[in-house]
Amino acid sequence: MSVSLQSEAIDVAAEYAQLVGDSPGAAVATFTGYVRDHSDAHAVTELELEHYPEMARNVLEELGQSAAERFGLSSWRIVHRFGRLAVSETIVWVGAVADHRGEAISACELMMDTLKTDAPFWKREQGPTGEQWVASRDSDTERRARWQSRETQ
Amino acid sequence: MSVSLQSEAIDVAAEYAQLVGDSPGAAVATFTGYVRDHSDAHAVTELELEHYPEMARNVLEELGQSAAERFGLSSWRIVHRFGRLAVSETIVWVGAVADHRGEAISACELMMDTLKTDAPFWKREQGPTGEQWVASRDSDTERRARWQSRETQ
Amino acid sequence: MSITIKLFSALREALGESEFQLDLSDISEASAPVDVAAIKKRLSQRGAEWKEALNQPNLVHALNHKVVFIDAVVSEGDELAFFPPMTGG
Amino acid sequence: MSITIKLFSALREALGESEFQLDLSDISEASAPVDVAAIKKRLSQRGAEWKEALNQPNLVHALNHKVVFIDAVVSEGDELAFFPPMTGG
Repeated sequence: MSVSLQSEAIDVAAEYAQLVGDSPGAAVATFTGYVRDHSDAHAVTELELEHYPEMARNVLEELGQSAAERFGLSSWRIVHRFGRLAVSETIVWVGAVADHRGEAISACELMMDTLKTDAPFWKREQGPTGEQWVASRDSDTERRARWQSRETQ
Repeated sequence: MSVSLQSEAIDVAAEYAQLVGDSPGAAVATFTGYVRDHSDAHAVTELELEHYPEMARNVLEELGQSAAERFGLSSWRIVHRFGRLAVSETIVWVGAVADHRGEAISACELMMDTLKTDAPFWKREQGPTGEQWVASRDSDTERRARWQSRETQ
Repeated sequence: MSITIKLFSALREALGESEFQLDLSDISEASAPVDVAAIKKRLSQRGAEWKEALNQPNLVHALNHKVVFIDAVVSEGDELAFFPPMTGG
Repeated sequence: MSITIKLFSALREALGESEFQLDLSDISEASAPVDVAAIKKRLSQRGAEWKEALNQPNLVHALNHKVVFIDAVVSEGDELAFFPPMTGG
């Protein structure tokens, strides 16, 4: 039931253990995002994540709580990094615990889809040809919109 | 890209580390199922999982490969236990690595939905009022059917 | 002709057997190919419990580790399994 | 009346400022409430780069850490941020 904004790498095993705790629900879903070595057509050697700290914390806490209510989660966690990240490093981790698999998996998907478009983080890619801000994707906006129209499954 | 059928508890952290390896894709989704302390209205104190070993291995390998093709996975893993399981123990773990989050998450969901209805395992619950075989659920059959009609997202 | 029969879960329990060889020399000499339906019919002759257990509506049959329809043709040395719907995961 | 303005990402970079106080005593004395649109207009008077940066089609504005529409009313001590669409996760 918590959010972490951090510059350090995400310890996925420790996050998982803490999420599940002593008495797990029946269903635990997680998602981890990593820095890719490419973006569309060009190579990426490093990523810088700028963020708006106070707002990011608020947005992530609200979206975690919203997913928890919608899918009846007994536990959830969102970890997002900021600062300079090398290729193959973790960027984001979300986890959800529920009574049934559908809820746990959908909650992770909802948290990720909402986070992508609503949480104030901005990626700046560095590559052999220079630096550039990452443009937002229409596909992310479309995935986000699904949650407003779709019935809970 | 592999299946494990085992009587021992699932080491989720070790499975995750092995799935991701040295060069992760951008998106890693996992699902873990645990033994619940209840089933519908009655209490459960222990679970016994019977299975058909040769067929179970075949079915799980085929469904992993099928998810890998459908969602372009760079790596996947399915671990399923058999034998006697105490409450709160792990039953099943699936993991998928893809280039994008939608594919990784959907692959986990597909693997779990298909596994529930197609893999030859049978749960027998033990509780204060005796033992009984778990009945299959219409909701599982319905979730399974979605994948035949739904477009890849 | 002989095949291996396997039974699982509630079916294994109800019938008290998990695996046995079934000799089908007599029916395989007929002109029609031997299918799963013919084997169900043969096993149903073993008694009322067998008839009841093998004719429950949700019975699943797997031939050589793949779920098949009732008209699947069975050959020498095949492994045919009967069981209730799966409940793993 | 004074508020805090914050700029992020490409906007911060293009305008060379990340945070500053903006005095709105003159416009807040008028009868109409001061909204985000009025502040965009005021900041656009700082020069061509400001006008261009603040009028890009996808600009997002957040008032006290929540995304708001352009007609949101701004009060003394508020924090108003401008930035491009988010690209985290």
